[in-house]
Amino acid sequence: MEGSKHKHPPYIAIFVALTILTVGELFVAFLPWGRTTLIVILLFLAVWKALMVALYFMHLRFEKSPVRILAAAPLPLTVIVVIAVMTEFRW
Amino acid sequence: MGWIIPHGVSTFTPEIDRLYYIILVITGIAFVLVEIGLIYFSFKYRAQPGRKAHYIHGNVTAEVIWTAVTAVTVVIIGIMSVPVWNKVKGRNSVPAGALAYNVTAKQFEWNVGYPGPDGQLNTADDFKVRNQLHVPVNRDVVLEATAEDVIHSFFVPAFRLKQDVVPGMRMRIWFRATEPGPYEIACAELCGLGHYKMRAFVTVHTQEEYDQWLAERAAQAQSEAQPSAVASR
Amino acid sequence: MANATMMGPPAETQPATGVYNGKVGMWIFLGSEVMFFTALIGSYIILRFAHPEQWATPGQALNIPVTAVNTFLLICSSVTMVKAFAAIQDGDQKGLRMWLVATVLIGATFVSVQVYEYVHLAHLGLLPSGYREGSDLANAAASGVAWKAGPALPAAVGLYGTTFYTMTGFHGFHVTMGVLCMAFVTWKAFNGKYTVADHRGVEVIGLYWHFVDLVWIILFTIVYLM
Amino acid sequence: MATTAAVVDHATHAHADDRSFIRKYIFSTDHKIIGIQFGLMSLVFLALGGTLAMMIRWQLGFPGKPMPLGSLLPETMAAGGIMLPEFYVALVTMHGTIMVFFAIMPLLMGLFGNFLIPLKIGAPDMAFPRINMASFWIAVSAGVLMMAGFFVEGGHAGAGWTGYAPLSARPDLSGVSLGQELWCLSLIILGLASILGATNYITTVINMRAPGMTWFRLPLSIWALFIASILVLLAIPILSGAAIMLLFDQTIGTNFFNPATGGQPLLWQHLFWYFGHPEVYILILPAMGFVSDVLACGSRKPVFGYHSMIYAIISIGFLGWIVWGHHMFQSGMNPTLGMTFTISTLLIAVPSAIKVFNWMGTMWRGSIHFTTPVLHAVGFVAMFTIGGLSGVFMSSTPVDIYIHDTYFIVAHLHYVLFGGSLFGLFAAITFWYPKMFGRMMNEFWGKVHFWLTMVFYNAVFWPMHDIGVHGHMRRIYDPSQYDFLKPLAPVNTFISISAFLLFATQGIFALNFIISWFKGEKAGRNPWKDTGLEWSTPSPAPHGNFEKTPTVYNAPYEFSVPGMAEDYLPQDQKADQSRAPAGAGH
Ligand code: HEA
Ligand code: HEA
Ligand code: CUA
Ligand SMILES: [Cu+2]
Repeated sequence: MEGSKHKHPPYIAIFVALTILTVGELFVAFLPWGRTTLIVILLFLAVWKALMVALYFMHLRFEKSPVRILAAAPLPLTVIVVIAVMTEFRW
Repeated sequence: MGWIIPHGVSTFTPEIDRLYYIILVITGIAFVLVEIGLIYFSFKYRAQPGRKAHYIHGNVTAEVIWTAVTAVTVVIIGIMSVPVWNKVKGRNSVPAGALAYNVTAKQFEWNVGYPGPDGQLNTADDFKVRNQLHVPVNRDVVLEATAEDVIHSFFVPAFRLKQDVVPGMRMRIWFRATEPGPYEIACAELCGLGHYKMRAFVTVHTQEEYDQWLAERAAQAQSEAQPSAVASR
Repeated sequence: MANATMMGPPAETQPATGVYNGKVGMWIFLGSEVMFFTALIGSYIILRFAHPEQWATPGQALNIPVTAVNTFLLICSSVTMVKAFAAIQDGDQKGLRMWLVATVLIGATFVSVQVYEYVHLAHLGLLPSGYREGSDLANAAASGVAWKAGPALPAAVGLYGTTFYTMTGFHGFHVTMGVLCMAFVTWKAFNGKYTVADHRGVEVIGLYWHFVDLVWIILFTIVYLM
Repeated sequence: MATTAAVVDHATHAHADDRSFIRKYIFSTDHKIIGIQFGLMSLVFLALGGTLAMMIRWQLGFPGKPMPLGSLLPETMAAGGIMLPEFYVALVTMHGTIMVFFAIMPLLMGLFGNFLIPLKIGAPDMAFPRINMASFWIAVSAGVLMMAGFFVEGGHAGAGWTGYAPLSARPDLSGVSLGQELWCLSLIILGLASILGATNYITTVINMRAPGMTWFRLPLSIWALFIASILVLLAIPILSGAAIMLLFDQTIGTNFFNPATGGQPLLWQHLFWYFGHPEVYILILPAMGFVSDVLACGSRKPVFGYHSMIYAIISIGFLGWIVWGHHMFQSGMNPTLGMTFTISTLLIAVPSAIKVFNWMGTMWRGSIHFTTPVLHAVGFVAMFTIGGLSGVFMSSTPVDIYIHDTYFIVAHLHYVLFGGSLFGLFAAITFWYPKMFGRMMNEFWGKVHFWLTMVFYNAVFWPMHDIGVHGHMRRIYDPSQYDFLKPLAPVNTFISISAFLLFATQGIFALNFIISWFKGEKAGRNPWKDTGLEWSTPSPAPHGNFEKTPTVYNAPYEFSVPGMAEDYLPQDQKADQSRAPAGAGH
């Protein structure tokens, strides 16, 4: 196909970011704060990392919309069941 | 016979049966509409020499009508279900002051724990009877039910009452019987090879009969407890 | 990127989406993987929500430093993977091979560290069924005194052990599968099967690999750090 | 350029296919052969599931009497020909499991998903032919494992097809150990096969449609298979995950469902039904699609409301995800959640109503040719409606208190699964048989089979509503234990005798199927004068399907277009080519 020079996403920068975020997680996990606060922060960091992997390493940012739809489709279903079943224990 | 529900003897009966019959009528109408329609169309539009099918792709008005009618009907059914459900199984449905019993299900029997002469559950004078639930008529009754091994389901067809009892969970099952007599309790959840014979009885007494029965059984339990207590010493 | 997606293989009909079958198929398959992990991780969340008292505080039973290193390794392997892909996009065969070999090695190391972790934990006394009788952890829990920079261990850890081994075990199983497939792709790379024009195998296995990494990001946070 | 290569290949090889016998018929990568392989496997399982049902019916109709040929069974199943309770439970479990997972699902998805998708969208094969082959052989090994359970110590799984924990997780309480483990393992492996299949189907539909085959030119059968594949893809892994946890509970002592250590029995039910309800729509949607195709062709009319049929399929597929709790109303689930599930469940009646009425609309003002497939299709609409309407009773929580776990449910599930899925399959098998084997099935015997099935089927399952509202519980070995069930004994006997006749009737179908394969009248390319792309190929279609990649010009059901010589316009034919010369026609 065409010439061999591509513009690649900044993989190394993302790698560095992921590493920093992981260290950040380790740091946060042992802070003497309330459980809920910790859970929220940790989840936020985890989702951030996951998004970076999906968007850059898996190239979702650069994909056509059919692929993005495929990737996003199951997500609501994952939430529905967990939330519903969790109500079992607090009613 | 047919689609008629047999006679029931709890306060739930009229409401559940009424809902059942309402749905029976609604679905009955839909049933007749569809089945008669199919038979009629099958005759009317069967292929015949010279008949040509009409080139029709649909009809928006018709589709909107049957979608809307169905939607409204099912929402009505849903709305009618809410109060009945809340009464039988809702979060706070158990009436205050209901007579309480312990029910423990295990393969393949129902053990009923009675409050004993002091009228209090979980005290020393409680006694247990296997496969026999005795309750007074026209009184609210609540069963504090649990299972020892696997899931069973407490089912009294005559009361229109069914509730799974799950090991590790405490179920509060309540009812109010309206006619004295013996009725069968069945297990409605597959619980092993003896599931089919996990049968028990609920006997609905008049209040006097019930008091008498309770006194007799409590005394009997007391005397039975004595020798065994000696033996264990 | 764009032209990588446009390239149809010679034997395929023109894809209607403009994305070749292998990639579409892998994304679809990953959808089912999401649901599979939903069943597992969902059960973890639900059980923990119901019985928080069975969970030890982070770092008490599980060795966080070792796992942190392992997490770092997995992130590295994602980068080497993506580097391999970038290399072949530029037609760099040597780069492709080197980065693929690195990925395989790091992936295998991750699995080995996990096996070590399991052996160690079982020795310490955590089993899928709960405490191992007579083990250090069981004794410490029974004594009720504080343990390792935390409060006393939970009296029972049936659910903790159950969910810990199942979650991480199935993730490890996925990594193992990934390593095997990656080894196959590497072997093909050494046979010069990938070119600038057609390197679908590298991209497809990469998607799977990053997905497994992504799952670990979630697992590491909720299993080890919460 | 890509396509031409493929075309040249077909042109030269379509006639002289030089693949060896094994590559052609055993380890074939041809979607049609794989489809037929799936079909034959599932028909065998269907017959087996039916045989188990006959044993169930013997015990219920004639409790305690020695079964005919029962003495052939080992003493661990039937002592002196009289069935043992533990064997009965295993029979019910395996009847449900086999019918759902190894008969109906592989018939719908394995046989027709494979056979129809590439043919109807104009593709030479599936997107991943080798994965397709693997999928079949994985399914076979799952079937072998499932069958092995009958021969192990302790007997086969006995916790119902729903495998409720803790009964299924505790060999000490159920008496079954290896059988239940094999059940889990087999379902996990079958799940892998299904997921691979679904991945393949979805990719194929998304990516391999012939030029001109836009989304809104896809036949409804393909739409239905497509949506059902998505359900398979997303629902089956939930079952796999749950089955793995169950397997671990049984074997390595984990505590997921073990209440003694805080495990949650209801978690199993939630996961199972989160898979299970989408599963029942997997079992009906494809059948609905086939029926739409067959009815349009039989009525010589376009499908009434084609677009709303598609939206109905999609919304059934979506709503199917948020109703699972209706199987758990009496389980001790949060009652408020129960209420929500009532509403969502009832809402499914709306898209279902659209489908039923649109099928009737398709027949309306048509010119209906009652061939065997069309009879089965009309039978499908009639019977599915009954099953759907009985579903409305249970979706009302208060009514479900009474009829949950009674024969009312058994009636419902057979009306939708036999009256629905299986009738739909009979329609589809008789309709596409000529394309599969190049020969027609016998019409006369086909009609005899239809009418006898219709009569006996209703005689079997209609009275089950009645014994259900009299409180007859499911999965009981001996109803004569209960006084309130004693008056129902004659009904049970009647049902059983009808069931034996129903089973015997299926012999007609089996014979017709087998004999027509060798002796049937030769079918041309398009025996039903249908519009689908598959009918433009020879019967049976050659390896590679099409002589040249078809181009699609029309919507799928252009029947009786005014001003045309023929009353059907194939999808790959330009309208002006088949327009009648002026003056001809009427
Ligand atoms: C192909 C399979 C299939 C299909 C399509 C359905 C369709 C439906 N099912 Fe069924 N179901 C099963 C297979 C299926 N089911 C099985 C196997 C079980 C038992 C599992 C077990 O426990 O072993 C079960 C159990 C089951 C239960 C649990 C009962 C219990 O255990 O207590 C419930 C409860 O709500 C239910 C409801 C419904 C509803 C509302 C629909 C709806 O989708 C139906 C919608 C259709 C219509 C309503 C008819 C057409 C509409 C009209 C003609 C318009 C007019 C209608 C109105 C105005 C109402 N089903
Ligand atoms: C699609 C699914 C399906 C089908 C077709 C059937 C068919 C039948 N079922 Fe079944 N049934 C279930 C699914 C199905 N069932 C399920 C899911 C359950 C719940 C299980 C549980 O509780 O766990 C159940 C439970 C169930 C019970 C309840 C048992 C109990 O609770 O104790 C009963 C009782 O009568 C019964 C009877 C029958 C009968 C008489 C048939 C008859 O219709 C059978 C007629 C015979 C055939 C359909 C075979 C025909 C064979 C061919 C056509 C082969 C052709 C071959 C070649 C061409 C090679 N079934
Ligand atoms: Cu207890 Cu069934
Ligand atoms: Cu359902």
